[in-house]
Amino acid sequence: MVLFFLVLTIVGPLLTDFAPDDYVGPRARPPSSEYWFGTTTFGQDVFTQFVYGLFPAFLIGLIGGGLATLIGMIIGFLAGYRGGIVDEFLNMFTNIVLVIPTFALLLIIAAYLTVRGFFVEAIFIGFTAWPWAARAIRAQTFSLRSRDFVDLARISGMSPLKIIFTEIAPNMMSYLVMVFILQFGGAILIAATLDFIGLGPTTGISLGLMMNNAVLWGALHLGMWWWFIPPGAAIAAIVGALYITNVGLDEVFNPKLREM
Amino acid sequence: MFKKITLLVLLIVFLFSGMAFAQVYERSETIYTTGTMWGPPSSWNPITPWAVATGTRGLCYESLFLYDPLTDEYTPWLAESGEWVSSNVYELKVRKGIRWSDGAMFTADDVKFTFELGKNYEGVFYSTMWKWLTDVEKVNDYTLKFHFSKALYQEWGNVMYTMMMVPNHIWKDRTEEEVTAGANENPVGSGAYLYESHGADRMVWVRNDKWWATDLLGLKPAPKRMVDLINASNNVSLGMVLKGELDLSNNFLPGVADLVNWGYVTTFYPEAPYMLSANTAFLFMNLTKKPMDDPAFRRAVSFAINVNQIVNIAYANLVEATDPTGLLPTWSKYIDKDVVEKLGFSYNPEQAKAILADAGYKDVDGDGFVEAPDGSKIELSIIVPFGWTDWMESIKIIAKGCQTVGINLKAEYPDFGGYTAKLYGGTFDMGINNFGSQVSNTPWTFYDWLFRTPVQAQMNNGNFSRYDNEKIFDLVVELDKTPIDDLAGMQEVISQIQEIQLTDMPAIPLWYNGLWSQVSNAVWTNWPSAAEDTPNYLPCTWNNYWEMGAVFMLCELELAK
Amino acid sequence: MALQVENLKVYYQTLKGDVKALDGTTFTVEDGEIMGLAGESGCGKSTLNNSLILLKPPMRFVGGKAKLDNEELPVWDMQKMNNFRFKKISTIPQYAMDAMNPTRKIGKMTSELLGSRKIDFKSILPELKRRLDLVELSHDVMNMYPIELSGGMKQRMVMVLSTLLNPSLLIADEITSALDVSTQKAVAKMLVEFRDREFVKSLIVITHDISILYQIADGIMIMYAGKLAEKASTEVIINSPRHPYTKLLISSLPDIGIKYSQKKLTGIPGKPPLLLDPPTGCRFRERCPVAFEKCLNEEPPFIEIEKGHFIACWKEFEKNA
Amino acid sequence: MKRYFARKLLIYLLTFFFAVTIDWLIPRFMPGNPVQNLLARAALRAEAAEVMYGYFTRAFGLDVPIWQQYLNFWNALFHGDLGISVYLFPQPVIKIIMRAVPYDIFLLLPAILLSWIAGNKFGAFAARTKWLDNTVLPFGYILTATPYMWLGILLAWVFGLVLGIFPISGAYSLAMAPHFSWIFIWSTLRHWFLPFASLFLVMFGGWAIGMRNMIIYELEADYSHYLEALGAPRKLIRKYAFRNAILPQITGLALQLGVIVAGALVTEIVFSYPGIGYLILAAIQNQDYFLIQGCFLFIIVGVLLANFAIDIIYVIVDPRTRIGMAGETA
Repeated sequence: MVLFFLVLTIVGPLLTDFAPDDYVGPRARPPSSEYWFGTTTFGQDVFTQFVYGLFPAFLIGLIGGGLATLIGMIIGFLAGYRGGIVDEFLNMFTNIVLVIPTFALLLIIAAYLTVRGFFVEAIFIGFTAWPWAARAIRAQTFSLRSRDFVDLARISGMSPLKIIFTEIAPNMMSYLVMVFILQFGGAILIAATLDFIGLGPTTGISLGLMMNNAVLWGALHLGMWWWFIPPGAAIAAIVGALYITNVGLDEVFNPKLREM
Repeated sequence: MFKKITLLVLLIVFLFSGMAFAQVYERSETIYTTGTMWGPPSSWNPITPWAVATGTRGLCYESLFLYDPLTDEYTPWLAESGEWVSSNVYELKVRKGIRWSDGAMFTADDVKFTFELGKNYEGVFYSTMWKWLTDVEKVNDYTLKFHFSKALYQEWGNVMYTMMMVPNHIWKDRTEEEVTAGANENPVGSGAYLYESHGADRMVWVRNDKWWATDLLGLKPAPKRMVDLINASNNVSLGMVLKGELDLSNNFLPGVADLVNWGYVTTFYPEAPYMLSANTAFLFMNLTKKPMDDPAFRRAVSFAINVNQIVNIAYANLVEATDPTGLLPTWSKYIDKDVVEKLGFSYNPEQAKAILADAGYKDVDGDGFVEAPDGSKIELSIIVPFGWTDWMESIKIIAKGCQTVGINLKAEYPDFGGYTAKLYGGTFDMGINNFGSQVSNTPWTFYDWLFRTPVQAQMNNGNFSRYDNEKIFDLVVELDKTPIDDLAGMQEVISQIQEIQLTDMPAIPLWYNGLWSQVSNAVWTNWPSAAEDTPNYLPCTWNNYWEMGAVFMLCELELAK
Repeated sequence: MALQVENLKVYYQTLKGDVKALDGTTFTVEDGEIMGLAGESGCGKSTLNNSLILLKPPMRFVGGKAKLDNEELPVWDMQKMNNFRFKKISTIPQYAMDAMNPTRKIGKMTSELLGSRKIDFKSILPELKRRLDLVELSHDVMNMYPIELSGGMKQRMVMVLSTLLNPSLLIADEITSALDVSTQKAVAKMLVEFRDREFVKSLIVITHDISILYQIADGIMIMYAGKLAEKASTEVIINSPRHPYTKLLISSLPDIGIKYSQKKLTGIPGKPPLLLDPPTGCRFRERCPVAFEKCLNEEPPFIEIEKGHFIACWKEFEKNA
Repeated sequence: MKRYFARKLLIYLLTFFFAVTIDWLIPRFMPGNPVQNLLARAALRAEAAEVMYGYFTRAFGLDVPIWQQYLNFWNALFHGDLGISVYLFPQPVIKIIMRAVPYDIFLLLPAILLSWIAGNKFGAFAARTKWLDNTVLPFGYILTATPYMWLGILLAWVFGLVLGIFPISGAYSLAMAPHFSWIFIWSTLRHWFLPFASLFLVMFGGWAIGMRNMIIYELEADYSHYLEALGAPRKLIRKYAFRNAILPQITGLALQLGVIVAGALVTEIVFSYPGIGYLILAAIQNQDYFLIQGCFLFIIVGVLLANFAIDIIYVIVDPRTRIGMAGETA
């Protein structure tokens, strides 16, 4: 599923000979062989916008999700491995960020930039979405910390950092991957929401923006379903697919979940 | 959890069910309007005109005169008559027999008081009037004399119908705070409607059956109630229009042309442009920056813009391209055809290129975009507020147009705040704006906004181009000093202004924003329209439009059979 | 005869294939007998335990039978087994420490458990209290949460619980491994005590710590790679083992008599074979000092070479022959 | 136990402090100037605009040095004064918010609680019930993966426009003023339903899945095995598993609140439902410092309180924390 969309993202632009906001055809046309997803009230090709809009989704998922996971790892590892006062502090910090309704925060931050790009958006999301990862990874590290191979490393005078990255990290790769996937999906959702309420990027096209436009231009009332259905569906599909992939991995990694 | 709540509510309902239907509006007695309020009703204080709920000015509080732009006529309203008894003394007769909604009589004292609020409190928006108004003299209960240090006839004419009279006997005890920043709940006015209630998304007025105009002028608004809704979003109003739940919608609705054709709504004109024109959208260029400081460059831009495409695509023909002077149709008599003939412009890429070339702009580094004569690169951006979708579409087209003639112009959409900051602070390159070009009794308001002086760090409203030209400023003041009935005098000054304007082109008029007005005939009919057999007013609920005739519209509405 | 197991085969289903964790085991446990079961971890000890009491996926019943008091145990049928579990056959799991629901008061849990088995809690309460005294637990534990008990206490609690209905067979799986020496002793003693008081008719004590067995077990079974290697009375196993594996095990223990350390079965070079597809012939041969060609192709049967002494080793068979 | 709460409290206080500071800080760095925006809408004669600009800058206390604005802010805060709205001039922020809050409660409380309860029940039911697991699970994942607003739009489109069963904007009919009568309640409920439904559905999916996984973990926990070994019936074991699986779900609820608020926000926007979410967007678009601060502050406090409540509940239902030997505190 994800792959399908990924491919679509890459080859999509080739499938269409329009630019996302060109006025290519008649206005408000339902899907047809010529305009696969129909056209907007301005006569822009929805399919074109759609395929172009996919890219930012992945970009943000990658950067935002990646960043979140990274921060989460650093904090999680440190807290989990060092324990004690460091843990106390980091944990408290995490909880604070966790409790603050980051989205509301995101709104304000987003509003702060007058001209926004996808990259910036991704960064913001990354910086607000990490606590989940941090908590999860911390817990994992905790359980690993006391394993004998870690003790062994410690005794053999390995530096904490080295231990973390040579002993602990590899032993929870599977877990990290899953965390990343979750963050990836999460980032896409947040981005879509931001875009939708008009606090997303002020340039370029994204799935969220498409929905935003669709609603702004009364696609609902004019019954132009082809304008607002594809973007949302795509997001749901992508993120849903990611989650399910995750379950897959999960079942592989801890047999307990596996159905016999 | 939720069940409990309902049960509780239901219980209370039972207790109160006595007053059940009292609060339900009879559709046939109610007019639903929208398009004015951008937020929940929050103020009924006519002294803070920008914040007031729809109808506060015009339906609740009233002005001395009404002015109808379509006929260019003043109608005595709270005033009975007014005339310049000398070059700088204006005598005003107050109409007898007018009562405030609390029963008190309306007299010269109220007028004097209202004017002097501006004298006493800086925070009153018309306080600056006292720079040229020296004294308001009460001759008797129904006569006043206004003495001027400098008689600005045009501006005075404007004041006559934009300034709302407030009751002296209620306001005189109020603090400056209350006057300049009070919400003035439960307003006591003289107008056709009384405050009934308001909610997060609406303002509800109920007809004042003791309205003075009913006895004195035989006017009676048809709808018993007026429910004005906030602009939740175009999309919501659109939905309501389609369902016939909205009688008059004064916001920009996408695809109105279709709605008209499908017979959901009617507009002032049955076909394009459908709407009357309300104001002029200008392309302001920041003259403090290169290369916008070069008249030739600006002129080139004016030829590079395909306004018709904007009209067709961004607006689906809901608007009209402007006259090169930018003057609204209602002011067409002030347009100097010869000047336009000589200096006018129209979409013509070739000519734009030519002008650029002649002025020494050529593409040196071969990136397809021209460099300035001094060889420096040109990279410009044009801004409109994010979310102002029609404008966003427009500047995309403008940017394209400029690029095709070799000007590297990008469209950008900052938030409203960023937009105003850039525009007012003079950090923008190009931008669209129309805040001050509203239809009024005189082109003076238009030019005063366009060529606002002096140019300073913050241009809070007007002359965003920062166009610094004493000559034109003087002409604007001269225009202001010309009596409103001296048409020739006005034309004379105005054509001089136009000559300079079109030569220097500090801002480029693009299109007339429509007086967005979609009406449904489902419940109410006899709406104003271009048709012969219908009334001919501005069908609009916006602030200041009631005084421009919209109040008559309410009186002439008829129930659909 | 309490328990008879005949050629019991139980495999683990994995993505790679069947793991032959219990590959044809045959033995008996007499009434009143405490049978020890020893072997390296992963040799199938716990599998044996599970297959007798809780055989469920990924475990798969392949063949053989098990009789308890001459009544066949339907080990392959989760439901039918319920009639036996707790009442006739019971267990003290490896994880006795967290065997109790952390969010239920012990007493409540017990009563709910009994209730679910259609047994009247009230009537059994006095007996329960008596047994608590026996294991030196105050009666208050009944309205405490497991988390409030120490490891040892929990262990004892579970012992009481598991044996509450006087099962014919109790399987104690690695119950001592998590405890310190002194507690180990105590627990071990209690097991014996339970047997003596006939709370349980007979016991199988699974451990990798032979020293414990020496204290309490009547007989010992040595298991290797899913098969029994040797079975005899404790004396014999300790003093005159015959299977080379057993020998190595025992020799890796300190001399009897001195204080037993928790010496684990580690002294032997090499690793047991993977049970995914075990080698033909004797499964011990790679590590066996005395292995010879016969061990390579033919699997040694588990034969009684003396009264009550079973082994599976060609070498020894030859000696006898 | 004491320590547990002391720690919680500390966290909450810190959070509050940080949040408030950020809250105060960020609008100050926003582009544009609220007074300017206020007047931009006024379309005043330019000359007047000049004067008014100075006047209102003073009136909103934006002329004093930044640090002083900060102190004033805290000071005012403790007097329950959140300043005056620019966008809804001249209404006090607190008043505006108070008008919006009931709608949020009315919308969120049922949505959260019902979806949580239903989701958990269902998830527990689906767990280890093969056919359900295979059909419902993917569906649930799709649901959680659905952007709130999209579901909202869909519902609005299908039920509001295509079927025309439910109104899709506002909180109650435009044909009536708030009052107690059957028709009014009815209209309120009908306006309430779609926003509620879209929130409910998305959350439901999440809870169901969470519960399903939790249960499966619990069913594999040692105590479950022990009970099985003692022949306890499936019913009892599941009962225990459910009870234990609920606990993490409760914490989950606390952690989710932030996200839920976000969801409510966009949902309110889709249905132009006059709650805080709707307000905060308007406030941002109108650069209304004071209103933004107010709304944000309110959300913070709301979420904090909710968290605290949940903590208390948690302690009540989970003996482990109650006995104060809680390893980690959520």
